[in-house]
Amino acid sequence: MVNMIKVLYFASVKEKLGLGSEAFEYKNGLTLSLLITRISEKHPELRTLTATKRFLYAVNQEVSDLSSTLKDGDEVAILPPLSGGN
Amino acid sequence: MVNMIKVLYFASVKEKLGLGSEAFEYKNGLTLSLLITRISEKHPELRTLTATKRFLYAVNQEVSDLSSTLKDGDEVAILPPLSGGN
Amino acid sequence: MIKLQLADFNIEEETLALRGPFRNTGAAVVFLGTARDFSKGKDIKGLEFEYYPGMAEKSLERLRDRTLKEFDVLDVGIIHRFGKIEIAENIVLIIVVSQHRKEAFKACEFCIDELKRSVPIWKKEFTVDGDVWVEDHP
Amino acid sequence: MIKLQLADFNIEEETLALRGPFRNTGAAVVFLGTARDFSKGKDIKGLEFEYYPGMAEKSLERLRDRTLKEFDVLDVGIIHRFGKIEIAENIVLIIVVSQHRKEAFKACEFCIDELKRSVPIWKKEFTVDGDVWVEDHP
Repeated sequence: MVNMIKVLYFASVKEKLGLGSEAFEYKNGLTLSLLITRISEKHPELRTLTATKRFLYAVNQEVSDLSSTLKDGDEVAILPPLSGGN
Repeated sequence: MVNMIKVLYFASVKEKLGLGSEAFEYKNGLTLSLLITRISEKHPELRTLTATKRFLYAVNQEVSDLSSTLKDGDEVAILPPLSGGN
Repeated sequence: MIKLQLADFNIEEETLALRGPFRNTGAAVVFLGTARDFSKGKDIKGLEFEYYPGMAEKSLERLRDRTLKEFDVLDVGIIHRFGKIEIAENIVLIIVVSQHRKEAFKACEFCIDELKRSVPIWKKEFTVDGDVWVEDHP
Repeated sequence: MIKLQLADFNIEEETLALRGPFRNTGAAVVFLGTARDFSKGKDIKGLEFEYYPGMAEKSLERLRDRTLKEFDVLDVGIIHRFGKIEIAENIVLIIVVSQHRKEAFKACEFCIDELKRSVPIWKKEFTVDGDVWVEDHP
């Protein structure tokens, strides 16, 4: 059985990739950390971004640890450093 | 020569005396302290007020020490404890 | 901007007026004081404010000048109403505009604290037990 | 009251709405964040805000709940605009109503500090040198 993870991109990342979201498939247990590695492999330009900035990651709209295990249908978001307010 | 001091009353004092202002005459050097004594003698009910509360005194609209010397035409105000704001 | 007025005020209009000339305003902190129906264990039916004409305006101007000097802010506005005020109505408005918010918060709080301490304005509370001039600092 | 909106807001109306049910409100502290024309040495021509739909609303609700729990205040309202914003326009409004002012000041400052730290909203600055997503905390 193939599982699907939906990944969302925002702000600088979305602009860099020219992409707001995409789906990743996987067959067995996947952690957030492994997913980030796969995303970085697919999009080398993202590796630079995440290496130099304080990024957060959300799973189903909750900020999550890189060790979190993902499940089918999860929504993962790459959150560039926040700058709301004024 | 007779000098005149105008004395202003506000809030609780004005209400207690039923009077917003009055003039005091004097012939020679008068300090704020002596004026307050004269006011208290004329209005015994004011003595109670000033003895129990933190009053301020203004001369020509500036908060002043009791040792200040007054001059002809000065405007003296008895300021009950302030309570502006909300 | 300093006003002692009988009429009510509009926060939006006053804030916009104070910010008007500045394109470098990043923050405005506004303090609004309103008439509560309850104070120190007593039910309040209404309020009345009296001030020392001349000296109150001067005190407010001085407070504004001092706030502008002591804090890194662009402008300060203070409006205080006088006369009878119903429960839930506005009493006092302090607006501080600045480039950065920390200074605006500090300046605004300083301003209302000092206003209560140093500006010759007096409040009377109408209560069920009678009318009382408030003579202690909150 | 939590809003993420494209439209501008009116401080007077929003404050009145938040105070509406309370006759025991003595204080309202309002923080208004506006678009400055200058930031960290750069001239700014305009701004754009993007947010994470769903998560941003949840974060704002959580921030409001937390503020109500940690401070002795009556209500908290937060409005943040998104989309393109011109210089001098409003960006964010935080209103705290309370019985006493000290808590309102503390709660309001906490709220804007936390919003910047924890709510998934991003700002882009349009400058003469190009457009930049702001990725540092002010």
